[in-house]
Amino acid sequence: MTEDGLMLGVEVDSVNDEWEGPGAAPSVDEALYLELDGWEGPLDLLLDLARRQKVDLREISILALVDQYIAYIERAEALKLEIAADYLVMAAWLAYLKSALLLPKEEQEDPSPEELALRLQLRLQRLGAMREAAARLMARDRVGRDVFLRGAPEGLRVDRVNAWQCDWYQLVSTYGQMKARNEPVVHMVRERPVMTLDSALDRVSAMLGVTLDWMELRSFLPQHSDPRLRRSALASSFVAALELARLGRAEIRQQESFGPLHLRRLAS
Amino acid sequence: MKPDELVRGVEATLFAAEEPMTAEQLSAHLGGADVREALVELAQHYSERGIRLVERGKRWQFQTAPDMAHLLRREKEQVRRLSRAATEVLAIVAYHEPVSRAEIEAIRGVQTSSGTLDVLMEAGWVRVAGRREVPGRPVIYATTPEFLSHFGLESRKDLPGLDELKAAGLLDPVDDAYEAMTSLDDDDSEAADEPFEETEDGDDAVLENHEESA
Amino acid sequence: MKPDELVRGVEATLFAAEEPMTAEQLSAHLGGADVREALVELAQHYSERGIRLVERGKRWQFQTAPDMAHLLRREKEQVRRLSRAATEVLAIVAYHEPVSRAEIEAIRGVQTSSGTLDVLMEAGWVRVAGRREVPGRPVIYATTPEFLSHFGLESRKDLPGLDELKAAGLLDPVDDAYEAMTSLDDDDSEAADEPFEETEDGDDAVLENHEESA
Repeated sequence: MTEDGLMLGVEVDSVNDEWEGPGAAPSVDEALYLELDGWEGPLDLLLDLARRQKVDLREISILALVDQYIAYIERAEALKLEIAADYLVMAAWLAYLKSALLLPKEEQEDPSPEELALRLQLRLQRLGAMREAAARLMARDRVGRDVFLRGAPEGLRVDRVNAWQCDWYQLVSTYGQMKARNEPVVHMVRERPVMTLDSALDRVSAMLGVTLDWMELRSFLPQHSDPRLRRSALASSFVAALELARLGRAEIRQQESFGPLHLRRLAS
Repeated sequence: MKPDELVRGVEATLFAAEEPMTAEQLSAHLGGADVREALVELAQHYSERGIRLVERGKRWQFQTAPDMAHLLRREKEQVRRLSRAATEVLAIVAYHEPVSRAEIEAIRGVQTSSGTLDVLMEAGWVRVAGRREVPGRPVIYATTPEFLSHFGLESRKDLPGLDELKAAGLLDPVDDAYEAMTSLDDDDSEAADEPFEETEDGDDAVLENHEESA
Repeated sequence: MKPDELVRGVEATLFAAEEPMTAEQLSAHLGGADVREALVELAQHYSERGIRLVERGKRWQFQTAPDMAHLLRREKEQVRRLSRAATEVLAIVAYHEPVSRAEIEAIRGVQTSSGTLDVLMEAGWVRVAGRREVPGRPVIYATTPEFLSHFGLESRKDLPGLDELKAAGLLDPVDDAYEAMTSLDDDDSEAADEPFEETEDGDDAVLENHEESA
């Protein structure tokens, strides 16, 4: 443990330099502000009262502190000040602590009142330490109050510049593809043997007139002809069959997918 | 005596920069040069001038000399006044970081309104530093480089009185301190492993009832 | 040698000032002191440093030294590959120069966004070569010497002719291999009202990731 004046190094008044709270009184006891709003809770009030004992927090008299606190609360009550529950609970607890401290040793409970008192003292020390640390922190040379940064810095800028890349092959191949893409395209269609839809219609209707039985579409095609003509005839005959079915002159059936198509005249 | 080009470059760059810069950022900006010597030389050069070159949390910046405050302060008071609660919370975060809200409240003995931490985070001095890996995974808070910069601290080690507080055990929780004080003559130290929590049995619950189950 | 207090005060004040200050303003700020000598001394002190104290129209200010300007605005080069559309336009300009935009579009069969020509001019490969003396006086474009040197050409005559392109299989309608290789999928459908379309998505797909410092 150090024995330096850390605990008392900064007076309450200078602590209060940073905030406007009425936490500290201008003079000792009597002038205590009876404004509980000024304290950050009962522990803070206790710390303030402890400070008034003018001794190191490690040596405060807890009994005296309890008396001071309770007296303070009673006085506030007498003045009909509104007192937050926190403060009253603390007063009750301190009263209990005081009576326990005064009891004969053998009737002590666990935890002992000595332990409770010591813990309270330790808490006050810690809060006191932080309060002083806060004051010392606030008293440092602060930017914008004691030291100043450059008022109008130019700023650092990084500009991005594009370095475009393309190579010879890309250039000429792109040109080639574009030329090819945009050349006028001529489609040459060679002459082929075809069966027109009209002739397929004539042919299929004529053949349907021969019988009432189902006939496979293929049997309508010209036999022994050029395979290219047969392909054309198949397509035309299929369309002709659809047309006849649409006109109600024939019906079409197919037993299975991709199976042979059958055609039959509809009796009219 | 003309300073060398690297020194001039570091000087100009930091002078123009809108934010403090780390040595690494400076080096990257200056084509990878090793800037440490230049920084030392510059800091030395400016040590007695009206401007200082200072290091704050590994970041370097120019600022006016502290003894010039009286000339500059009268025009602009740019510093926001912190409430007493915010001031205390800031100190607790700085000296105990990383620290949870419950720990802050254990020290202050009072609930901390969320606005208080918000103010500190808005000022850029406190940040959320993750969660503590304990039941409930409470959020923990720590200070920022801007905090160091604002309060003129090179690092957290420069916090006023930090060493003394540490040596006096005043940064340790009450339980640890109590344990340390009584361990010599007290065998049954059941409280040791129950930080802040051994108070459920009523007696000094009054001291703890301000804690928030954050 | 520590500068005197007035010099330090002027130094700090000008440093922290948000705007340049006249000698009178400085003097008023510093309790009526005569600051002229201090200004001269400071200007002298900073004359060879990375920072200068300069007077501009009777107002004094610090600024970075002129030869340090490159540090304040650095250029970062980003290597990007030309989009398919831009490559087509470049090829047309190269094969047909001087050529107007309408002619480019007639050859490509699609509208050409102005962004495409801008990219080629930014790359330094295409320039405006005047106007064609026809109704409407359209701007005409041509390649630059940088174009020749980037593509390793002595002159435009080194570009392969159509016969050679055909022999090399480069006049085949669609080169799927090329498409796959470059993964350029801009499908000649640039809308005239979306000038940056091709640089916004087509390019980024093939944007090479490395950056170089200028």
